[in-house]
Amino acid sequence: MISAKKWRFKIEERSSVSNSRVLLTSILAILAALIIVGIFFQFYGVSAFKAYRLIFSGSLGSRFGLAEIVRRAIPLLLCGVGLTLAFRALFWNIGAEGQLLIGAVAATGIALFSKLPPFLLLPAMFLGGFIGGALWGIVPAFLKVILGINEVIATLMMNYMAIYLVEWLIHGPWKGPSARGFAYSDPFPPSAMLPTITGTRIHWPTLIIGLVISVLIYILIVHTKSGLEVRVMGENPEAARYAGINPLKVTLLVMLISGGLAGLAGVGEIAGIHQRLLGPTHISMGYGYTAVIVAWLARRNPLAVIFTSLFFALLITGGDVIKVSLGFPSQMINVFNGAILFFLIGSEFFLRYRISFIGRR
Amino acid sequence: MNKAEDYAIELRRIVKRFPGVIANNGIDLKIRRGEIHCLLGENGAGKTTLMRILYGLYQPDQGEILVNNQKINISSPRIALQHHIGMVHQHFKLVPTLSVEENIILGLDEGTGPFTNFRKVRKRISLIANQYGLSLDPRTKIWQLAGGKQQQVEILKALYREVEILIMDEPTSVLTPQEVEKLFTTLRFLVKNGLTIIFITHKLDEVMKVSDRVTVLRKGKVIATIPTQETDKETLARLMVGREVIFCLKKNPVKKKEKILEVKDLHVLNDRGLPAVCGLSFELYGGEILGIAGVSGNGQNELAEVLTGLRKLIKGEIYLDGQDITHCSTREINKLKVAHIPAERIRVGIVPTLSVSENLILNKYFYSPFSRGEFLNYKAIKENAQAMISEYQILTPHYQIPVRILSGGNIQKIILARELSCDPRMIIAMHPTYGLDIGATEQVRQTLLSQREKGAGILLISEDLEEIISLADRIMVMFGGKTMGILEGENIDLERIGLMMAGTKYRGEKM
Amino acid sequence: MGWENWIISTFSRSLAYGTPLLLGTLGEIYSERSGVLNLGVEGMMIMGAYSAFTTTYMTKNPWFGILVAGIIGGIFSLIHAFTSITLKANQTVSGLSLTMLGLGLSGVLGKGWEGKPLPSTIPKMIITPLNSLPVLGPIFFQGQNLIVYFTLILVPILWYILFRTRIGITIRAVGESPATADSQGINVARVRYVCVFIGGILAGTAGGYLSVAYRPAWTEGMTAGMGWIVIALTIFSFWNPINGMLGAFLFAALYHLSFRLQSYISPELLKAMPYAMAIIVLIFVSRGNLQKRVGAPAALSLPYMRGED
Amino acid sequence: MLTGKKITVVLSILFILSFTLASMAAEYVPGTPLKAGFIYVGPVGDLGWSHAHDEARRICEDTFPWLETVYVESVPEGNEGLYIDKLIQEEKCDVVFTTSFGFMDGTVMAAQRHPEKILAHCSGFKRTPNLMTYMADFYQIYYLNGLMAGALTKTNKTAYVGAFPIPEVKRHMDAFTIGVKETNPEAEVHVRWIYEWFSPTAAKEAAEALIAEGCDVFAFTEDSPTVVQVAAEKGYPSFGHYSPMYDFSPDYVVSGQIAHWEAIYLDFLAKVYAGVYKAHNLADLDYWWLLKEKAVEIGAKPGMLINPLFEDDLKAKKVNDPVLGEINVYDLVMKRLEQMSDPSMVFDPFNGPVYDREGKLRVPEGSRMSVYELTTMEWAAQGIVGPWE
Repeated sequence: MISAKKWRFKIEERSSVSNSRVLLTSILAILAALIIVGIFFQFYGVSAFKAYRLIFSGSLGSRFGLAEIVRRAIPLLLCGVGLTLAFRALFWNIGAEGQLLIGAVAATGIALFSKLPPFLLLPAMFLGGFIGGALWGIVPAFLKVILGINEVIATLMMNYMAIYLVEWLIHGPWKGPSARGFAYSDPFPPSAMLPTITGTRIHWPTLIIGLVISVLIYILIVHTKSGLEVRVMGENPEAARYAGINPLKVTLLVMLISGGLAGLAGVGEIAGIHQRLLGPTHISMGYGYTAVIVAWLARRNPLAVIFTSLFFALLITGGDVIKVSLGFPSQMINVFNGAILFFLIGSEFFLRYRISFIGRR
Repeated sequence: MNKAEDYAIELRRIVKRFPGVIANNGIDLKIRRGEIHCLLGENGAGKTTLMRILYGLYQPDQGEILVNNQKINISSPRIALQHHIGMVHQHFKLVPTLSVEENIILGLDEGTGPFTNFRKVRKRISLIANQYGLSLDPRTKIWQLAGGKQQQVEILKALYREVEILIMDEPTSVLTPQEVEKLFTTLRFLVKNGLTIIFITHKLDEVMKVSDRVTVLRKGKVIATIPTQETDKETLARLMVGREVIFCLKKNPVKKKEKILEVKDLHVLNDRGLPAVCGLSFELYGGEILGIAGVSGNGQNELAEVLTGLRKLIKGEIYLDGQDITHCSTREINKLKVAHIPAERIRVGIVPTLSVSENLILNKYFYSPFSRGEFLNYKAIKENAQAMISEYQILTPHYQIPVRILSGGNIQKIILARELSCDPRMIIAMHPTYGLDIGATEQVRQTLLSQREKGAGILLISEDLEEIISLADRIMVMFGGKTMGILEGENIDLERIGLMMAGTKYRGEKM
Repeated sequence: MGWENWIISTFSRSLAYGTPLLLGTLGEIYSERSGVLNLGVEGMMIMGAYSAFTTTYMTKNPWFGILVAGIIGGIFSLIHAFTSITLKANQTVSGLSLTMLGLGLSGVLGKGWEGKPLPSTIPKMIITPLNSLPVLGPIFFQGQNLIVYFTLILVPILWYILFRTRIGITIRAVGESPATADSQGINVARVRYVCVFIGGILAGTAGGYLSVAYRPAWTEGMTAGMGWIVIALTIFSFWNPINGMLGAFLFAALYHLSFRLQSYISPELLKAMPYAMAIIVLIFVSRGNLQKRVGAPAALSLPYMRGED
Repeated sequence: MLTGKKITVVLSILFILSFTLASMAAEYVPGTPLKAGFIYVGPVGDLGWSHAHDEARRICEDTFPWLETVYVESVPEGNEGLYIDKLIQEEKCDVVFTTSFGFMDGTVMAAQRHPEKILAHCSGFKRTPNLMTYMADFYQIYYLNGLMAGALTKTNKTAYVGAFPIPEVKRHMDAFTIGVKETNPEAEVHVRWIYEWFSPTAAKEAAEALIAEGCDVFAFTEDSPTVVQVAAEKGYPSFGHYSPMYDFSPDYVVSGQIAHWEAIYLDFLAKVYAGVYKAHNLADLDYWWLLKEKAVEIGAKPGMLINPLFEDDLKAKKVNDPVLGEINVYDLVMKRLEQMSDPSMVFDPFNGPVYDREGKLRVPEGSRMSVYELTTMEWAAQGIVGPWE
């Protein structure tokens, strides 16, 4: 119990929070953010009404917009689902971006240099991408559990190491002869390309993997022994120790999956969209960071990630729409994300605490 | 003004409620200037809460505080310090990475703006230190100091702030006997120099040794305030415990059975890498309760942790039912039906946000029927929860409610239910009734006794001597990581235990 | 062209490029010393760069631009302070949002300012007769600007404040053990607000340096990840301004050398170095008493709530 | 059993069926109002590549009353397909220009998706019946800049800060070096790469590194005026890149390269409007436009071919040309400019014989490089010092 007397109101921790309150608060927070950004639109000389109408009609109202939302939601979904698991175990994985890139690198390596028969190529790429992302993810897991190193810093630093690894590969050893000197790898053979729904860039196998995995992760968290261990560790690490739960095992498992799923997202992007290795900012466009918000907004629920990843994909796509239709700068999407995030973390306070005004004692 | 009425502090009808508990229930207390006044009471009697109110850390729900006969409102420690009230907490309020001098001047305004004349500070520290026979290098970092030295820093800190009324919260709990002696000498120095000391303790010896007057608290109420010279330990013990119930516990004679636990020459280090248990050996039999008494910090925690696999030992052997478990993990020991009732039940015993039913299987979710293969069986988990809730009379609206909203007693019942429902061979119970109300305490004790009836070996670690005496069949006293001897049957008496807790070996046994 | 050329060019470039890194690092050290991890450095820096450029463009006074950059950086940091101190939100998420918001806002507001030449910039100074000193002259007294000197002077001052004054003791106590500080009557929230604010001012100033002194122009995203190097450097410095200076200038020197030695060393390797070094340093100090002596502030990124023990 | 292909087909049909928009896109009718879309890889404000294209777009819109344009900036590679679709389907564009090499594959695929629309890809080499390629190249200008740089260097070290070691930049470096060598056989061209198209910080430090090496004249390929500013701080002359950079340091910008993409855009759009180019006759259309087509211009800013401040220095330096005899550099530049601007292009920097820095003969006497050879150039000309990959 806390009382902040100066403010003349009382802040008490809530004992429990209902789901509907969470939903309501989140929606209110997003609305508040949209209003603030709307004022910003107005200030920028564009009617907020018009901008929002365009964002929603342009993305939801057309085949292309919808397809784009879905295809952007794929990496957000995969990364976000993995992050919910990591966050459940109180492991602040900010490294999905790097894990995604390493997944892409592994998939590229297999696509270009393995001599696998065509029908094995894509499965091998997914497997390799998962392993690559997982390896990149378990390094900070080891560092945290064994050496007590802050995982936020470690994963963040490893993102940059992944970025420069990709840069080095496309400028150096993997620079493709067919790229005419440009910094790209060679294009993948057709058997290493993911099929897409005609007329869109939705690489549906990755989408299906993402949807299935979000259900699987939900089951893992709620219905399995490992899931219980993850929750116990995340909610009370000391109790986990007393219950004989091995923190290394749980953290490694969590980061193996979280990193691996981000790696799968990388495979999807590289095999479904680009079909060759290219500059890191073109591969990912910050999906790994946006996925942090996606998982956060989903309140660490992997099923909710399906919706939150679609929501953010909608925002990104909507950002594209106003980029074309209103000539807005591309950085608008960051203003959106930042504002929404701030309102969400602000709203968290009102979920955790009950604030009641009191008079003078 | 009559000297007897020269009160430094006067507390009137102080009431403080915490969710589900009344910690202070209309307390009146008068502290004379220049005395050492002991606040005596068991854990949970409300001593610390009362002093935290006086030091401004808590606000009382009712009541008033007078300092030097003036009614004041102590809204924060800063205000308390302004009125020359200081407090040395049981857990030191020191910043480990800062040096002694930095800790001493932390938060202090000496009118020098942002700058500090360290030479002057050092000079003043050494002046004060010399005056009270303390010796400290002001530039040492706190983390390099032992517990007794850290306490000296705390006292210095208070003196540096020109405190006139010093509250000491269980100051001896972290000290060695030599350090305790030193502390008492220091306290006498302080009083001689005009300070007033309020000394919180639950140890009778200390009261007799150091105090001028003593106030006994029990369950948030003042039982009596007596000049120390006019009383004795037995009286105080009776006042403090005041427990009729306790001595009526029905206890069947021990049916000593097979040896369950054997500990040979155990050596364990504490968190700071210092020896905490040094060459401890003992045995525990089925159907008995072995009480482990001792001032806290004498290796009891480490012993419990080693026995449950939470801490690695450096030397020794541990056998459970003849099986070597010396290097087993927590999980492996758990599977050998060892129950563990941890001391800090909310911090380590439960997962507050998980449901009652999930908390009830934290030590057995990996068994059938609670899980099949990798999957949890929620039907079995629910049935288990319902059975436990009714068997242990856990008051909860629903088995899916997060545990955090339950009261302390019900949380302890959940832990008991979880730990004891597997027919344990051995139970390690640490302070199992600490902070519980009378009803819950009763239930916990009855439960332990019934486990004893069933033939489990119980290791009861408690600082509550009355509890140990009333429950245990044999009592081992730990001091400095070693055993001072084991008392049994007739030999058990409070005074003897007290002596052993202070480091005197029991002569009745060859040691 | 002998060894002097290498020393002079390396050191003088290291001063010029290391200054914004150092300013940011000094700020982040203060913020983290008080227990607040601010991952929004990149966002505060870019807001500083943007506001310094536009202010200078309109007022033709680069010093005013730098001042505004510091203020804007400070104001921006208060968003993070509010969410992480008052609302006790997760500092990681809040810091990331600050970076996103900064990049976004500056990118959107900065449209139309890109590609404009600045009418006046922070002048480079030649200090006679000191500039004729051998080696040292060309490094320190020729072609550097006032902000570089200001930053160099700031290092010992900030070190002194942190380790030798009451303010510093208070800050470190708040970052190590806020409960203790609180029990000594220190307003934990206020100390943290001030430290985060200092971090914001310095990060903003660093951004301003970039856009009106280092390379007088504004472009979207011009901080180009410098804020993240600052985060790495803060660890690398063991939260000590003096080490922060060494680290900032070391990395700046390496960055410059990466161009001079381009024929021999892969630039990606050198670019990845600050991040790899930060992790190595963390591994190095993670053991034993070293953690207490030079490790991260114990309460870093933990919101403080007054409670019961 | 469902195979992957079948699932693809089924999902695709379902997806398409779920929308009833059957906007059968019609081919452009010549003479009717025309809408053109532009897709840029970077922000338009960066003073470089994307900025130059956007300037050209504006000129087109001002020139043709029947033309409407729309653009998208900062499009990450791999997303061009989406934007092409958007521009065609929603903005109803008849012509779409994509302006980055990395957009090549996406543009080719989009061309196949929209066979009735006209697409144009800048700097690539893949064409289809409705996709043409175009490029306005600077190598001749760099050669002219090189002539002046050779004359102006006092240390015999000129500098070139390159973006990426790709054929386009290497070609420009080689041309620049050939120019430098022509007026100053002793001089070298020191090279540094920054591996970014746009990175003021990297450009600055690269330039500083070159200054430390003793270079005193600067050319570069990077989308900001950084190198110009750095050189000016030290009092060294430099050559602007892509946009007029005279204003950034009027005392030190000698000359530079200025792009006139509008030359290509105006020509192409006019011919589309006139019905010359349609969505089925572009397979062989490649605009490879140089000085003579006026797609590029030499100058410190438009109209200022050579900064007057440097005229005297250039006129003071004389060289002996086997054909032209003794001639001062100023006149030489003018002469070469005239030769290259001639419709028959009587002179080209890469006229044989050209040797690379290993001494290997790359262009034999009497021959000239083909467009293919130019666009795949990987060798370093004699006189280049520094890393090449």
